[in-house]
Amino acid sequence: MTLVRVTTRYTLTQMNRSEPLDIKVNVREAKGDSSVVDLSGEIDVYTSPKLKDAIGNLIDRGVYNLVINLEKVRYIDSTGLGVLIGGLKRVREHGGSVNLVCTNPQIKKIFDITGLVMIFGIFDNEDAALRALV
Amino acid sequence: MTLVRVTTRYTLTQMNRSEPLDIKVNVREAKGDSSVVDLSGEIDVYTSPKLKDAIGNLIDRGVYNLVINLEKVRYIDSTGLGVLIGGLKRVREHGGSVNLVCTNPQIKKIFDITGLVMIFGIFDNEDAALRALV
Amino acid sequence: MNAPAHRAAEDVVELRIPAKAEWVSIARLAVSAVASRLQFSIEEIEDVKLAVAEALVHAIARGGDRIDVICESVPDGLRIRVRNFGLPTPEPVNEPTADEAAAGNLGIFLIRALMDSVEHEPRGAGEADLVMFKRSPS
Amino acid sequence: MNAPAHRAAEDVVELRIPAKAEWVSIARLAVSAVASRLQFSIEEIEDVKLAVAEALVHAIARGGDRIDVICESVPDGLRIRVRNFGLPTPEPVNEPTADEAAAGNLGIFLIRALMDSVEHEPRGAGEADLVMFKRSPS
Ligand SMILES: Nc1ncnc2c1ncn2[C@@H]1O[C@H](COP(=O)(O)OP(=O)(O)O)[C@@H](O)[C@H]1O
Ligand SMILES: Nc1ncnc2c1ncn2[C@@H]1O[C@H](COP(=O)(O)OP(=O)(O)O)[C@@H](O)[C@H]1O
Repeated sequence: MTLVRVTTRYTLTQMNRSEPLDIKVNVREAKGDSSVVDLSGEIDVYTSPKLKDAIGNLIDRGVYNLVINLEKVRYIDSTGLGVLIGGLKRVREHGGSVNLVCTNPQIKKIFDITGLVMIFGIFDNEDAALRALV
Repeated sequence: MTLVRVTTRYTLTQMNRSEPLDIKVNVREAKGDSSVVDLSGEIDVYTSPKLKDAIGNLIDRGVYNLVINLEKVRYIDSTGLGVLIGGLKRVREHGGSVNLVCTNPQIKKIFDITGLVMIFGIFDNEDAALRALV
Repeated sequence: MNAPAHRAAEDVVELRIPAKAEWVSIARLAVSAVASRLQFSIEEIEDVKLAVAEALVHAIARGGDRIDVICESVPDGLRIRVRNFGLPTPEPVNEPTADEAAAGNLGIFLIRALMDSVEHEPRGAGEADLVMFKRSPS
Repeated sequence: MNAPAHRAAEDVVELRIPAKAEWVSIARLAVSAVASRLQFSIEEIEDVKLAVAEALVHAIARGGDRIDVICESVPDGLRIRVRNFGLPTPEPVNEPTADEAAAGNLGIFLIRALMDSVEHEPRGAGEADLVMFKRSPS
Protein backbone atom coordinates (compact mmCIF):
# COMPACT_ATOMS: atom_id res chain seq x y z
CA MET A 1 0.00 0.00 0.00
CA THR A 2 1.82 3.01 -1.27
CA LEU A 3 -0.04 5.86 0.30
CA VAL A 4 1.40 8.75 -1.64
CA ARG A 5 2.51 8.50 -5.24
CA VAL A 6 5.33 10.74 -6.39
CA THR A 7 4.77 11.74 -9.97
CA THR A 8 7.79 13.95 -10.54
CA ARG A 9 10.49 12.12 -12.45
CA TYR A 10 14.04 12.39 -11.37
CA THR A 11 16.92 10.44 -12.82
CA LEU A 12 18.29 7.17 -11.54
CA THR A 13 21.66 8.84 -11.44
CA GLN A 14 20.38 11.35 -8.92
CA MET A 15 18.98 8.75 -6.61
CA ASN A 16 21.44 5.98 -6.94
CA ARG A 17 24.84 7.53 -6.63
CA SER A 18 26.33 6.17 -3.50
CA GLU A 19 28.62 9.00 -2.54
CA PRO A 20 29.12 10.70 -0.22
CA LEU A 21 28.00 7.98 2.15
CA ASP A 22 27.96 10.75 4.68
CA ILE A 23 26.27 14.02 5.48
CA LYS A 24 27.71 17.47 5.47
CA VAL A 25 26.31 19.86 8.06
CA ASN A 26 26.82 23.61 7.75
CA VAL A 27 25.31 26.12 10.16
CA ARG A 28 24.72 29.80 9.21
CA GLU A 29 23.26 32.60 11.28
CA ALA A 30 20.19 34.17 9.74
CA LYS A 31 18.13 37.27 10.46
CA GLY A 32 16.82 37.75 14.01
CA ASP A 33 18.00 35.02 16.33
CA SER A 34 17.49 32.20 13.86
CA SER A 35 19.96 29.87 12.18
CA VAL A 36 19.96 27.90 8.96
CA VAL A 37 21.34 24.36 8.98
CA ASP A 38 22.36 23.23 5.48
CA LEU A 39 22.52 19.49 5.05
CA SER A 40 23.76 17.47 2.13
CA GLY A 41 24.18 13.77 1.56
CA GLU A 42 22.39 10.93 3.30
CA ILE A 43 20.84 11.13 6.75
CA ASP A 44 20.75 7.59 7.98
CA VAL A 45 21.42 5.44 11.03
CA TYR A 46 25.15 5.93 10.52
CA THR A 47 25.25 9.67 9.85
CA SER A 48 22.36 11.04 11.91
CA PRO A 49 24.35 11.27 15.19
CA LYS A 50 26.37 14.00 13.49
CA LEU A 51 23.16 15.91 12.75
CA LYS A 52 21.92 15.32 16.29
CA ASP A 53 25.12 16.86 17.68
CA ALA A 54 24.90 19.88 15.38
CA ILE A 55 21.29 20.61 16.29
CA GLY A 56 21.95 19.91 19.98
CA ASN A 57 24.85 22.39 20.00
CA LEU A 58 22.71 25.10 18.44
CA ILE A 59 19.94 24.61 20.99
CA ASP A 60 22.46 24.55 23.86
CA ARG A 61 23.68 27.93 22.61
CA GLY A 62 20.15 29.30 22.83
CA VAL A 63 19.17 29.17 19.17
CA TYR A 64 15.53 28.09 19.13
CA ASN A 65 14.43 29.15 15.65
CA LEU A 66 15.83 26.89 13.01
CA VAL A 67 15.52 26.42 9.30
CA ILE A 68 16.88 23.05 8.25
CA ASN A 69 17.59 22.96 4.54
CA LEU A 70 17.16 19.47 3.10
CA GLU A 71 17.43 20.49 -0.57
CA LYS A 72 20.71 18.62 -1.01
CA VAL A 73 19.68 15.62 1.05
CA ARG A 74 19.16 12.57 -1.11
CA TYR A 75 18.00 10.16 1.56
CA ILE A 76 16.57 10.21 5.07
CA ASP A 77 15.55 7.28 7.25
CA SER A 78 13.61 7.01 10.51
CA THR A 79 16.67 7.79 12.63
CA GLY A 80 17.08 11.06 10.72
CA LEU A 81 13.41 11.82 11.17
CA GLY A 82 13.81 11.01 14.86
CA VAL A 83 16.61 13.58 15.17
CA LEU A 84 14.48 16.24 13.51
CA ILE A 85 11.53 15.42 15.78
CA GLY A 86 13.76 15.49 18.86
CA GLY A 87 15.12 18.90 17.83
CA LEU A 88 11.63 20.24 17.25
CA LYS A 89 10.50 19.08 20.69
CA ARG A 90 13.43 20.79 22.38
CA VAL A 91 13.05 24.16 20.63
CA ARG A 92 9.30 24.14 21.26
CA GLU A 93 9.99 23.99 25.00
CA HIS A 94 11.55 27.43 24.48
CA GLY A 95 8.81 28.75 22.22
CA GLY A 96 10.91 28.13 19.09
CA SER A 97 10.19 26.25 15.92
CA VAL A 98 11.79 24.28 13.09
CA ASN A 99 10.97 24.87 9.45
CA LEU A 100 12.27 22.59 6.74
CA VAL A 101 13.22 23.35 3.15
CA CYS A 102 12.52 20.30 1.04
CA THR A 103 12.15 19.95 -2.71
CA ASN A 104 13.12 16.30 -3.29
CA PRO A 105 9.87 14.47 -4.10
CA GLN A 106 10.93 11.21 -2.47
CA ILE A 107 11.81 12.94 0.78
CA LYS A 108 8.61 15.00 0.71
CA LYS A 109 6.74 11.75 0.28
CA ILE A 110 8.26 10.39 3.48
CA PHE A 111 7.12 13.45 5.42
CA ASP A 112 3.70 13.00 3.85
CA ILE A 113 3.16 9.32 4.60
CA THR A 114 4.48 9.62 8.15
CA GLY A 115 2.26 12.61 8.84
CA LEU A 116 5.29 14.69 9.83
CA VAL A 117 4.18 17.23 7.25
CA MET A 118 1.66 18.26 9.91
CA ILE A 119 4.17 19.01 12.64
CA PHE A 120 6.97 20.62 10.62
CA GLY A 121 6.61 23.66 8.42
CA ILE A 122 7.85 22.44 5.03
CA PHE A 123 8.80 24.97 2.35
CA ASP A 124 10.11 25.03 -1.20
CA ASN A 125 12.81 27.59 -0.55
CA GLU A 126 14.82 29.04 2.27
CA ASP A 127 13.32 32.53 2.12
CA ALA A 128 9.83 31.22 2.64
CA ALA A 129 11.01 28.99 5.47
CA LEU A 130 12.77 31.89 7.21
CA ARG A 131 9.85 34.26 6.75
CA ALA A 132 7.48 31.73 8.28
CA LEU A 133 9.65 31.30 11.39
CA VAL A 134 8.36 34.49 13.01
CA MET B 1 51.71 -3.63 -8.44
CA THR B 2 49.81 -0.72 -9.85
CA LEU B 3 51.66 -0.01 -13.07
CA VAL B 4 50.18 3.33 -13.97
CA ARG B 5 49.07 5.88 -11.44
CA VAL B 6 46.23 8.19 -12.35
CA THR B 7 46.74 11.57 -10.79
CA THR B 8 43.72 13.44 -12.09
CA ARG B 9 41.00 13.65 -9.47
CA TYR B 10 37.45 12.99 -10.39
CA THR B 11 34.59 12.82 -7.97
CA LEU B 12 33.25 9.69 -6.33
CA THR B 13 29.87 10.70 -7.65
CA GLN B 14 31.15 10.46 -11.19
CA MET B 15 32.60 7.03 -10.75
CA ASN B 16 30.18 5.41 -8.45
CA ARG B 17 26.75 6.15 -9.77
CA SER B 18 25.30 2.89 -10.82
CA GLU B 19 22.97 3.97 -13.60
CA PRO B 20 22.52 3.35 -16.40
CA LEU B 21 23.62 -0.21 -15.83
CA ASP B 22 23.68 -0.31 -19.58
CA ILE B 23 25.37 1.22 -22.59
CA LYS B 24 23.90 3.48 -25.19
CA VAL B 25 25.29 3.09 -28.68
CA ASN B 26 24.77 5.76 -31.32
CA VAL B 27 26.27 5.59 -34.81
CA ARG B 28 26.84 8.68 -36.97
CA GLU B 29 28.30 8.96 -40.46
CA ALA B 30 31.36 11.17 -40.66
CA LYS B 31 33.43 12.62 -43.50
CA GLY B 32 34.71 10.27 -46.16
CA ASP B 33 33.54 6.71 -45.62
CA SER B 34 34.08 6.77 -41.85
CA SER B 35 31.61 6.51 -39.00
CA VAL B 36 31.61 7.66 -35.39
CA VAL B 37 30.24 5.34 -32.71
CA ASP B 38 29.21 7.26 -29.58
CA LEU B 39 29.08 5.13 -26.46
CA SER B 40 27.85 6.02 -23.03
CA GLY B 41 27.42 4.04 -19.84
CA GLU B 42 29.23 0.87 -18.80
CA ILE B 43 30.78 -1.59 -21.23
CA ASP B 44 30.89 -4.84 -19.33
CA VAL B 45 30.23 -8.55 -19.68
CA TYR B 46 26.50 -7.86 -19.73
CA THR B 47 26.38 -4.92 -22.12
CA SER B 48 29.27 -5.59 -24.50
CA PRO B 49 27.28 -7.93 -26.81
CA LYS B 50 25.25 -4.84 -27.77
CA LEU B 51 28.45 -3.05 -28.75
CA LYS B 52 29.70 -6.11 -30.60
CA ASP B 53 26.50 -6.16 -32.66
CA ALA B 54 26.70 -2.46 -33.47
CA ILE B 55 30.32 -2.66 -34.63
CA GLY B 56 29.66 -5.91 -36.50
CA ASN B 57 26.75 -4.33 -38.38
CA LEU B 58 28.87 -1.37 -39.43
CA ILE B 59 31.64 -3.60 -40.73
CA ASP B 60 29.13 -5.83 -42.54
CA ARG B 61 27.89 -2.67 -44.29
CA GLY B 62 31.42 -1.93 -45.49
CA VAL B 63 32.41 0.76 -43.00
CA TYR B 64 36.05 0.09 -42.17
CA ASN B 65 37.13 3.41 -40.72
CA LEU B 66 35.75 3.95 -37.26
CA VAL B 67 36.05 6.45 -34.49
CA ILE B 68 34.71 5.05 -31.24
CA ASN B 69 34.00 7.80 -28.76
CA LEU B 70 34.44 6.63 -25.17
CA GLU B 71 34.16 10.06 -23.56
CA LYS B 72 30.88 9.16 -21.85
CA VAL B 73 31.92 5.65 -20.91
CA ARG B 74 32.45 5.30 -17.19
CA TYR B 75 33.62 1.72 -17.10
CA ILE B 76 35.05 -0.89 -19.44
CA ASP B 77 36.08 -4.46 -18.63
CA SER B 78 38.05 -7.11 -20.56
CA THR B 79 34.98 -8.21 -22.53
CA GLY B 80 34.54 -4.64 -23.75
CA LEU B 81 38.23 -4.47 -24.64
CA GLY B 82 37.82 -7.80 -26.44
CA VAL B 83 35.01 -6.37 -28.57
CA LEU B 84 37.15 -3.36 -29.52
CA ILE B 85 40.08 -5.62 -30.36
CA GLY B 86 37.86 -7.92 -32.42
CA GLY B 87 36.50 -4.92 -34.35
CA LEU B 88 39.97 -3.59 -35.00
CA LYS B 89 41.11 -6.97 -36.36
CA ARG B 90 38.17 -7.13 -38.75
CA VAL B 91 38.55 -3.62 -40.16
CA ARG B 92 42.30 -4.10 -40.56
CA GLU B 93 41.60 -7.03 -42.89
CA HIS B 94 40.04 -4.39 -45.14
CA GLY B 95 42.76 -1.81 -44.67
CA GLY B 96 40.66 0.14 -42.19
CA SER B 97 41.38 1.34 -38.70
CA VAL B 98 39.78 2.19 -35.35
CA ASN B 99 40.60 5.34 -33.43
CA LEU B 100 39.32 5.91 -29.93
CA VAL B 101 38.36 9.11 -28.16
CA CYS B 102 39.07 8.74 -24.47
CA THR B 103 39.43 11.35 -21.76
CA ASN B 104 38.47 9.42 -18.61
CA PRO B 105 41.73 8.85 -16.72
CA GLN B 106 40.67 5.49 -15.28
CA ILE B 107 39.81 4.15 -18.73
CA LYS B 108 42.99 5.56 -20.24
CA LYS B 109 44.87 3.78 -17.49
CA ILE B 110 43.36 0.45 -18.55
CA PHE B 111 44.49 0.98 -22.14
CA ASP B 112 47.92 1.89 -20.78
CA ILE B 113 48.47 -1.06 -18.48
CA THR B 114 47.16 -3.58 -21.00
CA GLY B 115 49.38 -2.14 -23.74
CA LEU B 116 46.33 -1.56 -25.95
CA VAL B 117 47.43 2.06 -26.21
CA MET B 118 49.95 0.74 -28.72
CA ILE B 119 47.44 -0.87 -31.06
CA PHE B 120 44.63 1.70 -30.96
CA GLY B 121 44.97 5.34 -31.83
CA ILE B 122 43.74 7.11 -28.70
CA PHE B 123 42.78 10.79 -28.87
CA ASP B 124 41.46 13.52 -26.59
CA ASN B 125 38.75 14.67 -28.95
CA GLU B 126 36.74 13.51 -31.90
CA ASP B 127 38.23 15.88 -34.46
CA ALA B 128 41.73 14.66 -33.81
CA ALA B 129 40.56 11.04 -33.95
CA LEU B 130 38.79 11.60 -37.29
CA ARG B 131 41.69 13.51 -38.81
CA ALA B 132 44.07 10.71 -37.88
CA LEU B 133 41.91 8.07 -39.59
CA VAL B 134 43.19 8.93 -43.05
CA MET C 1 22.39 -18.35 3.10
CA ASN C 2 21.77 -22.16 2.91
CA ALA C 3 18.84 -21.54 0.59
CA PRO C 4 16.63 -24.59 0.02
CA ALA C 5 17.85 -26.60 -2.95
CA HIS C 6 14.61 -26.14 -4.91
CA ARG C 7 15.11 -22.41 -5.12
CA ALA C 8 16.63 -21.46 -8.44
CA ALA C 9 19.97 -19.80 -7.83
CA GLU C 10 19.42 -17.40 -10.72
CA ASP C 11 16.71 -15.58 -8.85
CA VAL C 12 18.51 -14.91 -5.60
CA VAL C 13 20.99 -12.23 -4.60
CA GLU C 14 22.17 -12.35 -1.00
CA LEU C 15 24.14 -9.87 1.02
CA ARG C 16 25.57 -10.57 4.46
CA ILE C 17 26.72 -7.63 6.55
CA PRO C 18 27.77 -7.09 10.13
CA ALA C 19 24.87 -5.73 12.20
CA LYS C 20 26.39 -2.26 12.33
CA ALA C 21 25.17 1.13 11.21
CA GLU C 22 28.10 1.75 8.88
CA TRP C 23 27.18 -1.15 6.58
CA VAL C 24 23.55 -0.23 6.02
CA SER C 25 24.38 2.03 3.08
CA ILE C 26 25.93 -0.92 1.24
CA ALA C 27 22.74 -2.90 1.65
CA ARG C 28 20.77 0.08 0.33
CA LEU C 29 22.94 0.20 -2.75
CA ALA C 30 22.74 -3.52 -3.42
CA VAL C 31 18.98 -3.66 -2.93
CA SER C 32 18.49 -0.63 -5.19
CA ALA C 33 20.58 -2.29 -7.85
CA VAL C 34 18.57 -5.52 -7.64
CA ALA C 35 15.24 -3.65 -7.83
CA SER C 36 16.57 -1.61 -10.72
CA ARG C 37 17.59 -4.78 -12.58
CA LEU C 38 14.08 -6.09 -12.05
CA GLN C 39 12.62 -3.05 -13.84
CA PHE C 40 11.01 -1.41 -10.84
CA SER C 41 10.36 2.30 -11.31
CA ILE C 42 12.49 4.88 -9.62
CA GLU C 43 9.84 5.52 -7.02
CA GLU C 44 9.42 1.82 -6.31
CA ILE C 45 13.18 1.40 -6.02
CA GLU C 46 13.27 4.20 -3.46
CA ASP C 47 10.43 2.53 -1.55
CA VAL C 48 12.19 -0.83 -1.42
CA LYS C 49 15.49 0.79 -0.51
CA LEU C 50 14.04 2.67 2.43
CA ALA C 51 11.96 -0.27 3.64
CA VAL C 52 14.94 -2.63 3.65
CA ALA C 53 17.09 0.00 5.34
CA GLU C 54 14.44 0.41 8.05
CA ALA C 55 14.41 -3.35 8.59
CA LEU C 56 18.19 -3.21 9.05
CA VAL C 57 17.99 -0.25 11.41
CA HIS C 58 15.43 -2.19 13.45
CA ALA C 59 17.63 -5.30 13.40
CA ILE C 60 20.69 -3.35 14.51
CA ALA C 61 18.73 -1.79 17.37
CA ARG C 62 17.77 -5.29 18.58
CA GLY C 63 21.40 -6.37 18.78
CA GLY C 64 22.69 -9.43 16.99
CA ASP C 65 25.93 -9.82 15.13
CA ARG C 66 25.11 -10.12 11.47
CA ILE C 67 22.29 -9.68 9.04
CA ASP C 68 21.51 -11.40 5.74
CA VAL C 69 19.52 -9.58 3.11
CA ILE C 70 18.10 -12.14 0.70
CA CYS C 71 16.56 -10.72 -2.45
CA GLU C 72 14.44 -13.08 -4.48
CA SER C 73 12.82 -12.36 -7.78
CA VAL C 74 9.49 -14.22 -7.67
CA PRO C 75 6.93 -14.26 -10.50
CA ASP C 76 4.80 -11.47 -9.09
CA GLY C 77 7.48 -9.30 -7.56
CA LEU C 78 10.52 -8.96 -5.33
CA ARG C 79 10.70 -10.72 -1.98
CA ILE C 80 13.32 -9.55 0.47
CA ARG C 81 14.09 -11.45 3.62
CA VAL C 82 16.07 -9.66 6.31
CA ARG C 83 17.48 -12.33 8.60
CA ASN C 84 19.00 -11.52 11.96
CA PHE C 85 21.67 -13.72 13.47
CA GLY C 86 23.08 -13.77 16.97
CA LEU C 87 20.27 -11.87 18.66
CA PRO C 88 20.69 -11.80 22.43
CA THR C 89 18.47 -14.46 24.08
CA PRO C 90 16.46 -13.75 26.09
CA GLU C 91 16.09 -10.40 24.38
CA PRO C 92 17.06 -7.69 26.88
CA VAL C 93 14.31 -5.32 27.90
CA ASN C 94 16.10 -2.16 26.90
CA GLU C 95 14.49 1.15 27.69
CA PRO C 96 14.61 3.27 24.58
CA THR C 97 14.26 7.01 25.07
CA ALA C 98 10.95 8.48 23.93
CA ASP C 99 12.66 9.80 20.78
CA GLU C 100 14.23 6.42 20.00
CA ALA C 101 10.87 4.72 20.45
CA ALA C 102 9.22 7.28 18.15
CA ALA C 103 11.87 6.74 15.49
CA GLY C 104 11.56 2.95 15.82
CA ASN C 105 7.82 3.11 15.37
CA LEU C 106 8.23 5.37 12.36
CA GLY C 107 10.61 2.82 10.87
CA ILE C 108 8.16 -0.04 11.20
CA PHE C 109 5.35 2.17 9.94
CA LEU C 110 7.44 3.07 6.89
CA ILE C 111 8.17 -0.57 6.07
CA ARG C 112 4.45 -1.33 6.13
CA ALA C 113 3.58 1.77 4.11
CA LEU C 114 6.21 1.27 1.43
CA MET C 115 5.94 -2.48 0.83
CA ASP C 116 2.97 -4.52 -0.31
CA SER C 117 3.30 -7.01 2.52
CA VAL C 118 5.47 -7.53 5.60
CA GLU C 119 5.71 -10.60 7.79
CA HIS C 120 7.72 -11.30 10.88
CA GLU C 121 8.88 -14.94 11.06
CA PRO C 122 10.48 -15.93 14.37
CA ARG C 123 13.11 -18.66 13.95
CA GLY C 124 15.36 -20.59 16.30
CA ALA C 125 17.18 -19.01 19.23
CA GLY C 126 18.84 -15.75 18.33
CA GLU C 127 17.41 -15.62 14.83
CA ALA C 128 14.44 -13.84 13.26
CA ASP C 129 13.30 -13.00 9.75
CA LEU C 130 11.41 -10.05 8.43
CA VAL C 131 9.99 -10.90 5.01
CA MET C 132 8.91 -8.04 2.78
CA PHE C 133 7.29 -8.14 -0.61
CA LYS C 134 6.99 -5.54 -3.36
CA ARG C 135 4.71 -6.32 -6.29
CA SER C 136 6.24 -6.20 -9.77
CA PRO C 137 5.83 -3.07 -11.81
CA SER C 138 2.63 -3.54 -13.77
CA MET D 1 29.55 -18.08 3.59
CA ASN D 2 30.14 -20.41 6.62
CA ALA D 3 33.04 -18.21 7.66
CA PRO D 4 35.28 -19.78 10.31
CA ALA D 5 34.09 -18.88 13.80
CA HIS D 6 37.30 -17.06 14.71
CA ARG D 7 36.74 -14.47 12.00
CA ALA D 8 35.19 -11.34 13.45
CA ALA D 9 31.83 -10.78 11.80
CA GLU D 10 32.32 -7.01 11.82
CA ASP D 11 35.02 -7.22 9.22
CA VAL D 12 33.23 -9.27 6.58
CA VAL D 13 30.73 -8.29 3.91
CA GLU D 14 29.56 -11.10 1.66
CA LEU D 15 27.58 -11.01 -1.53
CA ARG D 16 26.16 -14.07 -3.25
CA ILE D 17 25.00 -13.73 -6.84
CA PRO D 18 23.96 -16.10 -9.59
CA ALA D 19 26.86 -16.76 -11.99
CA LYS D 20 25.32 -14.60 -14.69
CA ALA D 21 26.51 -11.52 -16.53
CA GLU D 22 23.58 -9.37 -15.47
CA TRP D 23 24.49 -9.53 -11.77
CA VAL D 24 28.12 -8.48 -12.11
CA SER D 25 27.26 -4.79 -11.89
CA ILE D 26 25.73 -5.34 -8.46
CA ALA D 27 28.94 -6.92 -7.24
CA ARG D 28 30.89 -3.95 -8.64
CA LEU D 29 28.70 -1.57 -6.71
CA ALA D 30 28.93 -3.50 -3.45
CA VAL D 31 32.69 -3.93 -3.68
CA SER D 32 33.16 -0.24 -4.50
CA ALA D 33 31.06 0.67 -1.50
CA VAL D 34 33.11 -1.57 0.79
CA ALA D 35 36.40 -0.18 -0.51
CA SER D 36 35.05 3.32 -0.15
CA ARG D 37 34.05 2.64 3.46
CA LEU D 38 37.58 1.43 4.11
CA GLN D 39 39.03 4.76 2.96
CA PHE D 40 40.62 3.59 -0.25
CA SER D 41 41.23 6.37 -2.76
CA ILE D 42 39.08 6.76 -5.83
CA GLU D 43 41.75 5.23 -8.01
CA GLU D 44 42.20 2.28 -5.66
CA ILE D 45 38.44 1.76 -5.52
CA GLU D 46 38.34 1.64 -9.31
CA ASP D 47 41.19 -0.86 -9.31
CA VAL D 48 39.46 -3.17 -6.84
CA LYS D 49 36.16 -2.83 -8.64
CA LEU D 50 37.60 -3.82 -12.00
CA ALA D 51 39.71 -6.64 -10.56
CA VAL D 52 36.74 -8.20 -8.79
CA ALA D 53 34.59 -7.79 -11.87
CA GLU D 54 37.24 -9.55 -13.95
CA ALA D 55 37.29 -12.41 -11.46
CA LEU D 56 33.51 -12.69 -11.84
CA VAL D 57 33.70 -12.55 -15.63
CA HIS D 58 36.28 -15.34 -15.49
CA ALA D 59 34.10 -17.35 -13.11
CA ILE D 60 31.03 -16.92 -15.29
CA ALA D 61 32.98 -18.06 -18.36
CA ARG D 62 33.97 -21.25 -16.51
CA GLY D 63 30.35 -22.15 -15.80
CA GLY D 64 29.07 -22.77 -12.32
CA ASP D 65 25.83 -21.65 -10.80
CA ARG D 66 26.62 -19.07 -8.18
CA ILE D 67 29.46 -16.92 -6.94
CA ASP D 68 30.23 -15.55 -3.48
CA VAL D 69 32.20 -12.36 -3.14
CA ILE D 70 33.63 -12.22 0.37
CA CYS D 71 35.16 -8.88 1.35
CA GLU D 72 37.27 -8.88 4.47
CA SER D 73 38.90 -5.92 6.06
CA VAL D 74 42.24 -7.17 7.38
CA PRO D 75 44.79 -5.05 9.26
CA ASP D 76 46.91 -4.25 6.22
CA GLY D 77 44.21 -4.03 3.57
CA LEU D 78 41.18 -5.51 1.88
CA ARG D 79 41.02 -9.19 1.03
CA ILE D 80 38.40 -10.31 -1.45
CA ARG D 81 37.65 -13.93 -2.07
CA VAL D 82 35.67 -14.82 -5.18
CA ARG D 83 34.27 -18.29 -4.65
CA ASN D 84 32.76 -20.32 -7.47
CA PHE D 85 30.12 -22.92 -6.78
CA GLY D 86 28.70 -25.61 -9.02
CA LEU D 87 31.49 -25.63 -11.56
CA PRO D 88 31.07 -28.44 -14.08
CA THR D 89 33.32 -31.40 -13.15
CA PRO D 90 35.34 -32.45 -15.02
CA GLU D 91 35.66 -28.97 -16.45
CA PRO D 92 34.66 -29.12 -20.13
CA VAL D 93 37.39 -28.30 -22.57
CA ASN D 94 35.56 -25.52 -24.31
CA GLU D 95 37.14 -23.96 -27.34
CA PRO D 96 37.04 -20.21 -26.91
CA THR D 97 37.40 -18.14 -30.04
CA ALA D 98 40.70 -16.32 -30.43
CA ASP D 99 38.99 -13.06 -29.37
CA GLU D 100 37.45 -14.67 -26.30
CA ALA D 101 40.80 -16.11 -25.31
CA ALA D 102 42.45 -12.70 -25.76
CA ALA D 103 39.79 -11.04 -23.61
CA GLY D 104 40.11 -13.76 -20.94
CA ASN D 105 43.87 -13.31 -20.79
CA LEU D 106 43.42 -9.55 -20.54
CA GLY D 107 41.05 -10.10 -17.62
CA ILE D 108 43.52 -12.21 -15.68
CA PHE D 109 46.31 -9.79 -16.54
CA LEU D 110 44.21 -6.90 -15.23
CA ILE D 111 43.51 -8.65 -11.93
CA ARG D 112 47.23 -9.18 -11.41
CA ALA D 113 48.09 -5.63 -12.44
CA LEU D 114 45.45 -3.93 -10.31
CA MET D 115 45.73 -5.91 -7.08
CA ASP D 116 48.71 -6.36 -4.79
CA SER D 117 48.40 -10.13 -4.75
CA VAL D 118 46.24 -12.81 -6.35
CA GLU D 119 46.04 -16.48 -5.45
CA HIS D 120 44.04 -19.28 -6.95
CA GLU D 121 42.90 -21.80 -4.31
CA PRO D 122 41.30 -24.96 -5.70
CA ARG D 123 38.68 -26.46 -3.38
CA GLY D 124 36.43 -29.49 -3.43
CA ALA D 125 34.63 -30.70 -6.53
CA GLY D 126 32.96 -27.90 -8.41
CA GLU D 127 34.40 -25.16 -6.23
CA ALA D 128 37.34 -22.79 -6.57
CA ASP D 129 38.47 -19.57 -4.90
CA LEU D 130 40.33 -16.64 -6.27
CA VAL D 131 41.75 -14.60 -3.41
CA MET D 132 42.79 -11.03 -4.13
CA PHE D 133 44.40 -8.52 -1.84
CA LYS D 134 44.69 -4.74 -2.02
CA ARG D 135 46.96 -3.02 0.48
CA SER D 136 45.41 -0.31 2.66
CA PRO D 137 45.81 3.27 1.62
CA SER D 138 49.02 4.50 3.24
N1 LIG E 1 6.08 -6.98 10.86
C1 LIG E 1 7.06 -6.42 11.58
N2 LIG E 1 7.74 -5.39 11.05
C2 LIG E 1 8.76 -4.84 11.71
N3 LIG E 1 9.16 -5.24 12.93
C3 LIG E 1 8.49 -6.24 13.49
C4 LIG E 1 7.42 -6.89 12.86
N4 LIG E 1 6.98 -7.86 13.65
C5 LIG E 1 7.72 -7.81 14.75
N5 LIG E 1 8.63 -6.84 14.67
C6 LIG E 1 9.62 -6.46 15.65
O1 LIG E 1 10.30 -7.56 16.15
C7 LIG E 1 10.29 -7.50 17.57
C8 LIG E 1 10.25 -8.88 18.17
O2 LIG E 1 9.08 -9.53 17.75
P1 LIG E 1 8.58 -10.89 18.43
O3 LIG E 1 7.22 -11.12 17.90
O4 LIG E 1 8.74 -10.79 19.91
O5 LIG E 1 9.48 -12.06 17.85
P2 LIG E 1 10.98 -12.54 18.21
O6 LIG E 1 11.38 -12.03 19.55
O7 LIG E 1 10.93 -14.03 18.12
O8 LIG E 1 11.86 -11.98 17.12
C9 LIG E 1 9.07 -6.69 17.92
O9 LIG E 1 9.26 -5.96 19.10
C10 LIG E 1 8.93 -5.76 16.78
O10 LIG E 1 9.61 -4.56 17.04
N1 LIG F 1 45.61 -16.36 -10.22
C1 LIG F 1 44.64 -16.55 -11.11
N2 LIG F 1 43.94 -15.49 -11.56
C2 LIG F 1 42.92 -15.66 -12.39
N3 LIG F 1 42.54 -16.83 -12.88
C3 LIG F 1 43.23 -17.92 -12.50
C4 LIG F 1 44.30 -17.84 -11.59
N4 LIG F 1 44.76 -19.08 -11.38
C5 LIG F 1 44.02 -19.89 -12.13
N5 LIG F 1 43.10 -19.21 -12.80
C6 LIG F 1 42.12 -19.70 -13.73
O1 LIG F 1 41.45 -20.82 -13.21
C7 LIG F 1 41.47 -21.87 -14.17
C8 LIG F 1 41.50 -23.19 -13.51
O2 LIG F 1 42.66 -23.28 -12.75
P1 LIG F 1 43.19 -24.69 -12.16
O3 LIG F 1 44.58 -24.44 -11.65
O4 LIG F 1 43.02 -25.75 -13.17
O5 LIG F 1 42.30 -25.00 -10.86
P2 LIG F 1 40.81 -25.59 -10.70
O6 LIG F 1 40.40 -26.29 -11.97
O7 LIG F 1 40.88 -26.50 -9.52
O8 LIG F 1 39.95 -24.39 -10.41
C9 LIG F 1 42.69 -21.59 -15.01
O9 LIG F 1 42.50 -22.04 -16.33
C10 LIG F 1 42.83 -20.12 -14.99
O10 LIG F 1 42.12 -19.57 -16.08
